[in-house]
This record gives sequence, C-alpha cells and structure tokens, in this order.
Amino acid sequence: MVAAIRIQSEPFDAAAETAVLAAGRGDIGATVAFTGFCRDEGGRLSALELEHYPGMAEAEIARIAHEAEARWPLMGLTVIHRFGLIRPGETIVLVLAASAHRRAAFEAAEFMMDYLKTRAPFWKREHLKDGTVGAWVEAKGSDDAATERWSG
Amino acid sequence: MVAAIRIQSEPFDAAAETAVLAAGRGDIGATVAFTGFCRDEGGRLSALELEHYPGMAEAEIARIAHEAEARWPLMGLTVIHRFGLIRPGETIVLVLAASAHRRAAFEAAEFMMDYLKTRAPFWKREHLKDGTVGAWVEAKGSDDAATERWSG
Amino acid sequence: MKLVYFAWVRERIGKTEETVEPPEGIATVADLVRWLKGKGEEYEYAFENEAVVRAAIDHVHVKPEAPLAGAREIAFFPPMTGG
Amino acid sequence: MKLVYFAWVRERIGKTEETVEPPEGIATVADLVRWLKGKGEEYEYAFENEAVVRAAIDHVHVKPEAPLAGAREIAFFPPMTGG
Repeated sequence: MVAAIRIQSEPFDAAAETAVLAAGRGDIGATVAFTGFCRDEGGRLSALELEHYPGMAEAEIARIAHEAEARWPLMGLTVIHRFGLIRPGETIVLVLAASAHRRAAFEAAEFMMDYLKTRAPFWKREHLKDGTVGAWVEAKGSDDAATERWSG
Repeated sequence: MVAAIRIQSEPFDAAAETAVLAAGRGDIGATVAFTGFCRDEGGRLSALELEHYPGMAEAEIARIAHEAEARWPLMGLTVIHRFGLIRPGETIVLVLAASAHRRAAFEAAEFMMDYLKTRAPFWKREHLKDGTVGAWVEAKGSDDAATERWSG
Repeated sequence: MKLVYFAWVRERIGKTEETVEPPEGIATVADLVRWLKGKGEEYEYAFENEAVVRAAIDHVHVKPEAPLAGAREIAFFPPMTGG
Repeated sequence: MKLVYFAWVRERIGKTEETVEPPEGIATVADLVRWLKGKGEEYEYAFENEAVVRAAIDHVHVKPEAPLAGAREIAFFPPMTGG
C-alpha cells in the first residue's frame, strides 16, 4: 500500500477521495475519514493562516504514514493538509484510512492525526475579525500527551 | 443536539451528510465519518442480505445516540444503516460525529459502531457466488469485547 | 400478546409473527420460552439453546427474567450482526 | 550551510533563510544556536528560550545534540500546530 499525501492550498473533496480509495475493491470493510475544520473561536476569528515547511511537510507525513502502515493492516491511507488562509467552516486536514475491519481504520486515523498535530511542520496564526493579525497558535500539551500514548 | 437516524435500503451520500452537519457552523472543529462496506470475503460472496426489526432498529440506535451525547460534547451525530441486499463494495452503515475537538469525534464514532454491532437489531446472511443462500453471519465475541470496554 | 421472530429464529419457527394467549402463570420471558417449547418441534428447535436467543419487549432489549405484564409485542432473535 | 526559519522564529530573526559559515568547533545544533545568538539581538530574541525552538536537518526532526556534519539545510521553528 502506498499512502497518498498531498499538501495544497485548495479545498479537498473527502467523498471523491474515499471513492478513489474504495473503487473496485471487495476487501475493504471499513473506512474512517477524519476532517479537521477551521473554527471561528466564538466569532473572534476571520481566518487561520497556515504556514508550512515545503518538502519537510510531505516527508514527515510520509514517515508517519509508514509507521501507521507498519502497525495496522491498512488497505488505503490518504492525507491531505491545506496551507494558506482558511476561513471558519472551511476544512484544514483530511485523514482517510481503509482496512478490512473497523478497529484498524479508527486507530490508524487517530494515530495519524495525533502525530500530524505534533510532528508535521505546520504553524497556525490567527487573523481576527477586527482586521488585525493575531498571535501564533500555541502548541498544546494535550497534543503531546495524545501522541505519547501510542509509544510503549 | 438531535441525532439524525435513518434506516433505509438505498445507498447514502456520506459527503452530503457531512455537508448538512457542518453547514454554516463555526464551532465544529472535527468530524469523523465511519463507513462500513460489504466485503466479498475472498470472492466467495455475491451479496449480504440485511434483515432488521423495523421500529426497534430506530429506537435502539436512538438510545445508543443519547448515550453518546451524554458522554461527549457532540455538535452533530448522523447514523444511517441500510437493509436489504447489499453487494460487495457497497456501503452498509455510516456513523458521522462532529465536535469542537478531534478526540470526542473519534471516540463517539467508535462507541456508536461498537454498540451498533452488538445492540442494533440487524442480522446478516450471506448470498454466495454459486447462487445459494449461505449461513447467517455469527456474532463475534470480539464485538462484545469491544462494546464492553466502554463500560466501567 | 404478539410475538415476532427474526433471522434464524424466524426460519426455524417458520413464521414472521403470531398472536398467542399463554395460560396464567406464564409471567416472565423465560416462562414464555418454556411454554413455547412445549408447543411443537419448531419451537423446540428455535430455542434449543435458550442462552443464545435474545428477546425484546416493545422494542427494548430484555433479560429472560423480565416480566411480561403490559407487554404488547415480544420479539425473539439471534445475537445481532449489523454494523 | 543553509538555514531556514518558520513562523515566529522567522519573524523574530526577520528573514526566511540565509547562508552562514560558522567557524570551526561548531559541531552540533546546540553549538550553532549558541553561535547564532552571538550574532545579534534578533537571534538572541528568537532563541531566548532555546528549549522551545525545534530544529530539523535536511527535513528530519533532530535534537540539539545532533551533529551538523554533512547537513545541507538546517531549519528552526516553533512547536508544530498543524492538523
């Protein structure tokens, strides 16, 4: 299985990605599609700006995907991460995992997300409704803790 | 939040369901869409026949959904379960959970699936490639174990 | 009292549903199963392993010791295999 | 050796990338950070809390004790907040 990894500024079509993954296959029993959205933070935000490290973003996500493939019997894995200016309600990230059984698909998708949050070189900055550019979003200890639970 | 629950013979459109759930909302940060597919079991199967208990199927899934809503801060929950003759590669079930953060969406979707498997009144029977109607699918102990881990 | 059957319980009994009037003293689901098993081979066969067959009263899962009082519809079926 | 900076590390240093030639004896990422901090206030500010800034050599995350030998591109950035 080769993971499909794309870093792009354009929106993605989760349904089309799922269709591509499952097309003509009788062995897939379960897909889990995680979609991350830009929240408006109680109406405060006009957008999130996502900066990334081109080249390393693809390489690091590929390393995480290889780790997932080694842990679970996956039949498909698609990761799309957007960059640039993203408005509230728009999508930021898609992780799509396919397997014969549900547990592997759920766990692989959650593993991918936990590692993406803490290891993929992306940084978010808030753009506020009042027109100012706000602060860089701070990394959360809870995300490190979520990643930690996969080791050991 | 009111869960959307549908029992139907027709296929569903997971992307359209996600769009309905997320439309015009700035508070949703994560959706997890689980899709269950009919496998061909190594080419042996021509279809799965799904029998259900009308009335109780809706009621039982609503009870499971209420339990999920009590456990996680959900902003949307959609469950669609098909019945009738379903061919390999076709979808059987969709569980779609939305929340502000990813962990709640992942856990609620997995919880719903574990309980659907063991408590929702549906029964599968195999139709084989050779034209015969095969056996009723036997319940798996691993599904009971998966449900068990949510209690306590 | 209306009884409904599903999957292989339905196939073994040979009907989808029926209305029965059990005698006095049949107070629980377990009592009802015992009484049905006395009605014929098909019921004997369907309930040959009583621990496997599940029951619901008015669309709610119940245990064998559940009382029948007030029940409108009682369902018998194998362990569920949906999802 | 090419250095690239991201997010607030980039903003504090005031450039996206630069090529530097550290003197002999600068053997690890930690050595490089110490040397950069001596180059000016903007580096002092960017690395004021060294434990927070992350590094990568040729697109792979590394620890401060990682050797620089053979490195083509060294990146410095804050903890990641993607996903």
